[in-house]
Amino acid sequence: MATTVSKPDLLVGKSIRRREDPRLLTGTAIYLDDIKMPGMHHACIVRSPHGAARIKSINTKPALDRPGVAAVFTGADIASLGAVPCAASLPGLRVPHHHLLAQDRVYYQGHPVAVVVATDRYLAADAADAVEVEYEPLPAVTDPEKAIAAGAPAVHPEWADNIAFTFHQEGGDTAQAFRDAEVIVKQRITSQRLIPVALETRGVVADWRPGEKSLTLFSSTQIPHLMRSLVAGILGMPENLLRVITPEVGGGFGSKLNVYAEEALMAFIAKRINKPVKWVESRRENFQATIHGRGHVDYFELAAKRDGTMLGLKLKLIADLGAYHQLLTPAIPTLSVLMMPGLYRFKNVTADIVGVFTNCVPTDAYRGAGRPEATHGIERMVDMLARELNMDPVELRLKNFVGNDEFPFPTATGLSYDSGNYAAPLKQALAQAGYPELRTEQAQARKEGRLMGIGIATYGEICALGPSAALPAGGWESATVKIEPSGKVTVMTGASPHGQGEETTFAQMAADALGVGIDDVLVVHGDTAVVQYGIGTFGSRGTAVGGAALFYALEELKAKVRKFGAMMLDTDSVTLSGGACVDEKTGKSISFAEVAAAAYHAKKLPPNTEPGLVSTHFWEPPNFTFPFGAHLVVTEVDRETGNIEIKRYIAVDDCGKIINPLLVAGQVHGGVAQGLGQALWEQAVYDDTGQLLTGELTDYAIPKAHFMPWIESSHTCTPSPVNPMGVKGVGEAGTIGCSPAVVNSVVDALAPLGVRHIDMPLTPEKIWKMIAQGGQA
Amino acid sequence: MIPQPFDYYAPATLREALAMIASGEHKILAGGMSLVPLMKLRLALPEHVVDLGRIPELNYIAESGGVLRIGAMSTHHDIESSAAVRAHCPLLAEAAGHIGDAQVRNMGTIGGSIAHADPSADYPAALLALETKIRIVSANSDRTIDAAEFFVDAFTTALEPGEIVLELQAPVEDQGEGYCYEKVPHPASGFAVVGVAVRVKKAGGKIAMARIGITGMGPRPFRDSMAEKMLESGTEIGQATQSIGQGEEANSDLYASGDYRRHLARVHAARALRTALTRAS
Amino acid sequence: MKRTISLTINGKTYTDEVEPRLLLIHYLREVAGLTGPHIGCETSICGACTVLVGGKTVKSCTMFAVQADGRELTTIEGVAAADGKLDPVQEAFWNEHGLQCGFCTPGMVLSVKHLLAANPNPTDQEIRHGLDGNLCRCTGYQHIVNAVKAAAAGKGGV
Amino acid sequence: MKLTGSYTVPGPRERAYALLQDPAVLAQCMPGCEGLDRIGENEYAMRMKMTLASISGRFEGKVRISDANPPESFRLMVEGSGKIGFVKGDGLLTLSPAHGGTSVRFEGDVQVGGTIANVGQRLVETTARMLIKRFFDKLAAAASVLRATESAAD
Repeated sequence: MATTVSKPDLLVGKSIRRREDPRLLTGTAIYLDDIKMPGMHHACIVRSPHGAARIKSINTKPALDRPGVAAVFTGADIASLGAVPCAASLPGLRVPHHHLLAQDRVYYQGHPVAVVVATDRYLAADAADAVEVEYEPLPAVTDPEKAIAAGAPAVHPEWADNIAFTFHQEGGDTAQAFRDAEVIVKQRITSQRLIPVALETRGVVADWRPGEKSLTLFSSTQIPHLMRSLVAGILGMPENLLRVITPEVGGGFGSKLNVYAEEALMAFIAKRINKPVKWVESRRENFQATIHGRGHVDYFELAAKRDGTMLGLKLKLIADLGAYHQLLTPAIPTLSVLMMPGLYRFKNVTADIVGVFTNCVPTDAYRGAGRPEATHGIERMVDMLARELNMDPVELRLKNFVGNDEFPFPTATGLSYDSGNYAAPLKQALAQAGYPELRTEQAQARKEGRLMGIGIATYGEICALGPSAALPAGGWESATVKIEPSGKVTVMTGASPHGQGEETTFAQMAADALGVGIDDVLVVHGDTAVVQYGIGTFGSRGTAVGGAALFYALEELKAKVRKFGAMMLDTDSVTLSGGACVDEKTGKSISFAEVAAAAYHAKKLPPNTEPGLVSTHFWEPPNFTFPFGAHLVVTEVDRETGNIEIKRYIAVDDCGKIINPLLVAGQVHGGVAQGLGQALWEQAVYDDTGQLLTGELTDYAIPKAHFMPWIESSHTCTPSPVNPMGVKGVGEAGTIGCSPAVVNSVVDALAPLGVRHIDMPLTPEKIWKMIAQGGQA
Repeated sequence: MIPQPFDYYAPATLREALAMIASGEHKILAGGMSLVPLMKLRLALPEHVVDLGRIPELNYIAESGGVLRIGAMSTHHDIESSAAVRAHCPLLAEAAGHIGDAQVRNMGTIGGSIAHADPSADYPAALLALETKIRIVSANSDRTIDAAEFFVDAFTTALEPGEIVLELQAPVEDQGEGYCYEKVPHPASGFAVVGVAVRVKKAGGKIAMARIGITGMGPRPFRDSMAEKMLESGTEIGQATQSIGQGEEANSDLYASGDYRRHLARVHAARALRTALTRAS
Repeated sequence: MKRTISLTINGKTYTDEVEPRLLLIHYLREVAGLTGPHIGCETSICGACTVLVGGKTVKSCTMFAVQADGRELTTIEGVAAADGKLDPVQEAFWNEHGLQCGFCTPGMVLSVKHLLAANPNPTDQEIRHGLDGNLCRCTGYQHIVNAVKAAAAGKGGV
Repeated sequence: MKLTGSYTVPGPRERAYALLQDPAVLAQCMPGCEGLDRIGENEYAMRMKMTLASISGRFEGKVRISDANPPESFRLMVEGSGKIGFVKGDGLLTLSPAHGGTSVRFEGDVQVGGTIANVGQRLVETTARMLIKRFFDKLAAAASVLRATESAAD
């Protein structure tokens, strides 16, 4: 027994390099497409080239006649299976039956029509090419505003108006606020359709074991446990015979927060052909058949007093849902409504959503999911109001922020903001930028005829999704902590991280709590047969909810370890440190391995204590968390070409307490890149017939290394009272703060020409035309 | 994204290659940076592919008698990094450095690129400004034509079936010439929305010679000889570039309209000329 | 008509009979059994499939395996030392958090090695342009730029 | 995608009009056309092999002539589909006398779908215009040949 144990430095709060990385850096990590099984077949999906069409006939014979082909399946084969699930529910929501394969019609380009299964992926591709499908093209509609105009083609013939749902929410007395207004600012603001572009496309391997009548499904997903429940439901099989394993996931950004037709299809096929089957999405399929994000047309109205006091906000939100509901499709725009007041003390808000069917692939959660749209809207509106009032946009924001003494702050949309100091990040960003000097520089630039802009956006987001009442399948998260008989620690988390780094942050937490080295902790996730249960990683919840579950599991386990330790050291209480239980009075200690051995051998147990050192905690969060921040962007617009140069990018984010600053910085940078992508380059374009014109990465531009400015990232820290670590979540912050800051900056640059608003993406030609036309769009 | 089956041939000599392709039924693989993606998309369905990548006699860069000779299978990287090209035709090295990305430049070849004649390729602007000649051979012919004759239309060149590009011959730029390649890349594909290559010579503080080649703007690359003449007769750059692309068809796509492309050609021609002048001695 | 090819990958010789249409990436992954080179697009944009052929980076999804006959290839599996010690570039990516989901990382690391071989002390802009052929959707590239600078400064290794 | 343009064809308007209604001439002038078979009044089945540099694809479809108003105008509808996608063009052709022959002006709408639309967006318009130009070049050549034959016969 050692007699002295020095207290190690705590790991939480330190920039620790990731424990995930060695396998990723050496190419030995196993992603979905790396999985191989004896006898494995490959599936290739035949998809509709049309946006809308009647299927007149399908001839699978030419495919079946080709070498290596095991089977071809069409809509008729799966008609009796369940539908692709939509978990969101809204009053009066119209839910089209979303078959795994098209029946008599196709509703969007990329709609799966048939699946070919062959012994090798080359042969499967050849055979898929040989399937003959005769279509009768039908009129399509791809623009949500055109879809709800009179005479538009009906996406689903049963609902001629193309309206999937309407949703009204009101807080306070908006009508009175608008009567009291001295200034009303109105603007139509769009948030264009985006393609998530996780660098790894989706994929599934299904392995049927006839002896057990069980199925193992490998899926590149963010939600293994939900996948298991939902796929079992589609197939009508017992959930305990379905195991979902999530291998390494190459990015998700919400696009893998879903259950798609292919998971159930591959499960069905594996069972039918009695062989393992793999399907890996091509990039074009990823563009055509994996969810898109955003797709908003928002009509905002902001009422204010001349002194800048904001009174009321109205929003009419036309949401482009696409042809079907995926898992959360109709719920995403409701998140925009919840966050529409931003950080401001609005008492009166009214929102009306019209969810619209179009002949496009469904929209659903994409990084930020509803909040970037809301923030973009309110932050553009506040800038427009500032201009209308001839007020500095900083001053206007500071005047209307919720005050530090007002938390928890009940919003007019029914939320309760947990904690905040909204002026702090803004002031920090201004100080860092040298705001007064920047304005002087801008005045000088304008004298010289240069178009320099300073854009500010402050944002709030709704994170740590989120109390179970708010989420269809529950909003809790779970964690199990085990001290193995050897004394090593295993953490099993229901969150399913895919690049966020919880294998490291959770190990930091466990190491600190148990007083062990980080290398003694292993974090396991993504296997429904191993991990107790879970919801998944999305909505900036991995650490804020999953971490809290771990926190409590650790507390419970610590209590048990202490009991064993105290019994073995024959003392009243012990502390955990240096991988041991320490009696602080005597300095005597006993190692975890010894404690664990005693706990598992169970020859002698402390009073009222079970054998073993395992603890599981399911944590139900009492509220969302509400991170916030301020982004400041300096731009210069090339008068001749319309090209935008970002001169400075300052991001000050408050995500509460930080567990690993290095990883938080990574989240901010990546988030900003996706926000900048929306602001400047990205846009999914369908033509009127339903053709996706941005069908590959050759036409859809995501940021490359040299597109990105240097991001000056820093933080303020306002702990959240919602969870015991005080964390708020940071996965989406960058995306949410970025686009309004950039657009505000470019509009500011063009303000001398009379420009008031520009819709994204701010392509050089769009800007050039505005300049050429003296500021008119 | 799987190509259709095809037969593959990798001749070791030019003579062997020319014999193989004489029938005109073969598709030539010369790096494959455009061809391979098209085959994967099944937009190109060749049954016979002849890979020129194993013919050493097509891969050289050498200067002799005031002419820089570049074998067709020289990669963009070879050209970008060649001391001879940098010394004798720096404009071409600069244009090569703008093509695609590092991996594409390591595989793609100048012969393959120009034979494909993508209207947004980078080389043609430089080749026109450099007044390059292109040597074309087949099993029973050998001819040398001006670059301006080579580029006929979008994806259309003066190559006849059975012919390949053998060599590019660029006159060595005079010491003291200024040059510049200005490019507006498409943010996704990296192709030139517009690319402008210029060469200038100064004499007595004035522009004595100007060459302007433009790619990306229209269906085929062109030289703007009117702007060149105006510059050579003393018209100031801003004015001389005002009419660039007039009368030429302009491409239009989701990213940039024809009008905008034409405007960009003018703006970037002026910028390229100014840079070239600062580089000229 | 199948052809026999023989090539060296990470110092090991492979001889196989392949269809001419077999893409190099599929040869590496399906025939040679490697998991490092990834497929992220089909159009030669993303660079996840980047490997070194004859010491130069190529996109292995835009090359046929038959084109690699007789060549020497390096994939990410061949970058670390035989004893498992990471290469300074890998080490720098680890230290600087130059990766998140890791899918682009094998290609990215090889492009960085190629970049630094040609230009041992690149500027930020040279690094960013040098990585034009490698897309990353997670990191916003900033930590990658830091990693390249650290590797260039010899700070990769521990 | 809207496309407009005008080309000059040698010879008088009536003859240009007649040429444009002649399936043999259309088949000869439409790039890649391997044959037109009459399937109805002013309606033909079409087989086509499009080759453009490395890109090639087979199309099957229809050509239909309607709204005939000789010798001034008519509508031409061409549609084809194949593995690589589908194309539908519908245009009004207006003929007017011009210096050196007949000016044929077209105003049309072209829809493209499938792979060529999804990945070829960058080049679709340029290519469509080039193909139309090739059509008129061949038509002009056909008209010249015809005129030469007629002159020889005179």
